[in-house]
Amino acid sequence: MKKRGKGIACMFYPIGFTSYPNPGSAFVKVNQDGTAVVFTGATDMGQGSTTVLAQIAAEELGIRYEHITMVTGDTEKTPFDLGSVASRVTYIVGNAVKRAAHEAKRILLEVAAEKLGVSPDGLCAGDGRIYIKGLPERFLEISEVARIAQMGKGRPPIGSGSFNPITTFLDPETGHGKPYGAYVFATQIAEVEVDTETGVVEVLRIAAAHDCGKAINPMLVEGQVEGGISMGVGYGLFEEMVLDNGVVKNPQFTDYILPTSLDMPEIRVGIIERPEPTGPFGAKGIGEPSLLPTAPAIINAIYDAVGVRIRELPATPEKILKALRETDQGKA
Amino acid sequence: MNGSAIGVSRPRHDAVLQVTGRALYGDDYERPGMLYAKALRSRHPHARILKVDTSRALKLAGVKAVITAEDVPKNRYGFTHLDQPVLADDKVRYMGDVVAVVAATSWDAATEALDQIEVDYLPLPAVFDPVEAMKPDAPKVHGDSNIVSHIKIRSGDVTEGWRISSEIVEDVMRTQVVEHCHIEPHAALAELTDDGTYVIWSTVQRPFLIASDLSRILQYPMNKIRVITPAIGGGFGGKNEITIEPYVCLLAAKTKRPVKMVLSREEEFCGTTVRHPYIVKYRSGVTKDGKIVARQVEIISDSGAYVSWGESTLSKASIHAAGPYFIPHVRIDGYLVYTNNSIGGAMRGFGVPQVGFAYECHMDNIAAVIGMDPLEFRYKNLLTDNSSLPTGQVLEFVTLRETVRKAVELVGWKKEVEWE
Amino acid sequence: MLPRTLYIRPSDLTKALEALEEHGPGARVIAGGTDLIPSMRARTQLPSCLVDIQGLGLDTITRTDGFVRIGAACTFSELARSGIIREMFPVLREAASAIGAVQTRNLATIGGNLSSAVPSCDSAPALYVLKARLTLISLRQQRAIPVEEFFQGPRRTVLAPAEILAWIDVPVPPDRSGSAFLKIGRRKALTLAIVNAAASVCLAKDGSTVEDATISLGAVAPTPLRARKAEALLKGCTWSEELVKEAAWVASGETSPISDIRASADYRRELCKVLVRRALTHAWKRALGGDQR
Amino acid sequence: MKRAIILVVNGTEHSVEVQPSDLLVDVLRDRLRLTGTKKGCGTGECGACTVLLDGKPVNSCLLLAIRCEGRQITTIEGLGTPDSLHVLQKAFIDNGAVQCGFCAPGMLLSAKALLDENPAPSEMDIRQALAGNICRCTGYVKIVKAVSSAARTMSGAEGGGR
Repeated sequence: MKKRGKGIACMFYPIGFTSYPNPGSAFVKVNQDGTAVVFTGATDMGQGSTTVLAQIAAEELGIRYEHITMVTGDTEKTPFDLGSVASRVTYIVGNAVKRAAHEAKRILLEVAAEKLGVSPDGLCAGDGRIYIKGLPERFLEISEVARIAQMGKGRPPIGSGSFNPITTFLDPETGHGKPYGAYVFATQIAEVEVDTETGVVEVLRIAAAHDCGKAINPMLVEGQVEGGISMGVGYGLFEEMVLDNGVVKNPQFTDYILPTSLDMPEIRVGIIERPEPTGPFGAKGIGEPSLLPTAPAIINAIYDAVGVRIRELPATPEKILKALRETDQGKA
Repeated sequence: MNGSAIGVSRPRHDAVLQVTGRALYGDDYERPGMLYAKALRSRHPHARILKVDTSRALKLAGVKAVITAEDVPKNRYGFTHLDQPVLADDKVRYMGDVVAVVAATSWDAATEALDQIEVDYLPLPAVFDPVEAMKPDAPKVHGDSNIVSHIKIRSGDVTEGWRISSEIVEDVMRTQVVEHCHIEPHAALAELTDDGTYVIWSTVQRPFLIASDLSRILQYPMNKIRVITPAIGGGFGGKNEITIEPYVCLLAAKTKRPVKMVLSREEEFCGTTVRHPYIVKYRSGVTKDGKIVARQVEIISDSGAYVSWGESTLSKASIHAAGPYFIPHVRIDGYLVYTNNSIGGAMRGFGVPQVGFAYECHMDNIAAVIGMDPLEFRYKNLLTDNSSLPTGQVLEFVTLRETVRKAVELVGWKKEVEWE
Repeated sequence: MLPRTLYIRPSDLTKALEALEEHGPGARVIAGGTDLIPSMRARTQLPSCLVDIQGLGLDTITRTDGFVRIGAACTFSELARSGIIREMFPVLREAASAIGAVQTRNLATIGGNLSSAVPSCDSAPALYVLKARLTLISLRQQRAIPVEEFFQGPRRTVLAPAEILAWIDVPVPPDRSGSAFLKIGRRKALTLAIVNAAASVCLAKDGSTVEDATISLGAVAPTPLRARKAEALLKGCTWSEELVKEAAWVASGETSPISDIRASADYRRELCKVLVRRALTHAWKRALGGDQR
Repeated sequence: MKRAIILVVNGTEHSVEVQPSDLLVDVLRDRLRLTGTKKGCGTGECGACTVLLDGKPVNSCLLLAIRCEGRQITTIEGLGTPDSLHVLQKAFIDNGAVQCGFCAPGMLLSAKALLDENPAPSEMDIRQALAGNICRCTGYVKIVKAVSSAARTMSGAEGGGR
């Protein structure tokens, strides 16, 4: 017989390293044609951070996204970054890029202010232009301003920026302190179907509601959530590296089971946006948190479906069937 | 504003290169005259190394160099504890420990040479169960105790918490060893340029950490170490620390030729870090109306043979072990324990998936005991704006309730929920 | 980085047999290679010479009087796609589709799957219940044996050195019969069976008496097996859910599974009961359906 | 014992000397420098090395190069170029189907073979066709969506696909 159930799991997760300073930094230069190059040590291993950082730079500079070039992942060519870890790049390096871009923009605004006869604070940058706040028809092209700044005024529009969230170490006896700068939150609900004769679980659907402050790039945020869920499905149901007296018994994908396209449920992602005041344009992070609630939501859904509680991951069909039999015997 | 770059679903900046097969990953790089490196790993989970003889291997056609611990200027690394050798010297402490690395003119020659390296071991008693390892008479992996660290978090007074509870619920949960399984294996290529700079192409998440670790291991200035990250085929924490980079650098220096090393899938499983397996004990007290008033947690984390990221992982796990709930009385104890198992490292979630699984299943168990709907039970106890955590940190903005409502909106719940 | 070996691509079957003979016991036949190549990579097989049997005409599916002849070098994709197989032996199509993933099925051959003789081999249970016969050919002789006489143990068959499994003859099932294959692995694709099972049912003219039934199970013994006691229990009886359940219990008792990294022996025995019952029921429904075998 | 063979890759004939034990994936990557074909496991269980052999997806880590003589091999480099993307490649980009990108070449070739055989696949058809390609990053959601969208584009605009 197949039985269905639903399970819920909530989580909170911090952005950035625990307690240790974990700065990110960036350089920005605006070329005299109005294009720009961003230099940062942050590395993209697939999560999409370089794209997000380019969007942040584009927004801050008011330059089109297509006109931003990213130089990343070269310790000789870029300023320091702690690394693509701890879900920190959007929040920390994003802030560093924003600050560096802001510094470069300040030079552009000052040069434009002189031409437009207003104070730099009365100017905005956007759409490749610098214009008077509230009077977008009075503008200068950034390319022109950049050329004047560099070749006319002798002030190349460059900037540098760094960011480090304010954290403290924990008291060794009480564990008290402020180890993180920002937190994200999430809830996932899983719906499963359990075959009571074989213990085989099919995850039918997962709803994932994640707060990330502000989704700089919603498609990439969804991608992180969907990918995290697949890792969570693996963690909950399939994956286990078996060690026997220190020897790995399954050092191949033959017996280390990852989810395939057929093992993944329908996923519905909901993004919650409540801007984080200390984040770049309100953004926080999403990388790690996405996988967190999946396994417990599935395990709780199994419990809801068939009344058995799996206390050791992964919840293999064999463990579920064994628990079912024990429950049956308990009832008899 | 029109044309804003924020909130826009831009495709990845390098997607065109990726989908056309033009993106270059670690193993896609090559340099003229490049050699290929393979590692010889331990045959025992715990043994003293008596002798390493590489002379026969060096005589093989195509073999250009073999390095052992003697070749490493500073043979220890680690983030919080400098306990891990680049190449095993006094002992091997798990099956993944590397004893020697060969550079040869082909993968085949390097692989064949491994069989010709003779290592004399004196097998030592080993320990694989972290609970056993905590006992005073257990075989010691390092020094005189296997307990590396004890993380404590105290908030309120749990004794008072138990007193005011109407129900106390206990659970023990275990999590398994998990591998990152980034589909791209570790790959690194090093070249020592004419001006004395090491250029290293390596698929790592933290190029600057690799550079600073290399600087210390090689005793070489950082301005002469350049780490470049090519396209990276996934990381998830598995490419977080130094692994094969010292080998290719040392071999490049020894042979004066570029050296490349790529791990096999088997080595990814046997010789790189994993997600720590945890044993987690929960004890929670609740009042009749479903408020959690006390929670005690004990975590035992199997660090494996070295600390690597074990202490910081456990710290993060402990900080979050009470879950996203407001609980006045909390006591958390985390223990990190050496064993002769694979090394626990950084992996997506960094300790929190383990406790997250445990606390969320524990929450359902409590709900069952007090006869409350699991969603309503959570909703009642969730952190809200300006809640404080067991660390004393106050969270100004908390969107947990919004996420619960959103999830229910997306797939519904078992019953109609009335939101407070 | 495979161990070095010789490679021979003969132009016909006789030349292939000659090559095997000439190169002695170190020579191995290669068809799809999906099992052999990883074994060579792991150094568990070190053939001195590979004799390629692709392109020798052993990859066809032909219908003859009373049976269908399947070339041993026929891939699982070809089997799954074949109209003849789909129409006549859905059980074999189910088994073929359950193997690996698309990439594996495009290379792996039915002859290779059988010759590798791993206990979890997916094609064997289907061929058992179809009562297939295998033709083995060497330079000296050609012999045909029932499929269940082929296996001797894990990775061991009756194939003599320099003998090739050439083709498989599958008799056309009688009227009022049906068969089905089921597999439980650890995920839905790209997985080895924890247990696989096939069953066939042939009903008497009355439509309710079991005239004949065959049950086969894989991954629960050193070789794929026939659950003969369970079959005997069914024969001549009137179909009922109770009867099938009992047969499934009996079948499970006929197995001798081991505990390994994929599952425990106990779990495998439990799965046998479920899979046999389900496979029999499915086969019975097909038998009732008349032309849908 | 090396042997000279002709490999037809992406429509071009390449003459290479191979050992019988040389795997197609290594010949493609190391000899022909077609590094778009990736190596993830070496045992045919991740699909990163998928190429098309006479139009059918196979794991090139399980295939001896010497056995591919006279057959049509298609690698990711033959699907489309940055200047002239295949509809599937465009769909992968637009739908965010690529994260780390390591599985993408194999995934795209499996998808191409599917659409060549079945121009209007259901979601289940797509998931079946891609089950031999493991992706650790995306959860497959956007990959399935991209293939589905490419199928619609190709059937909508006849000749839009290549």
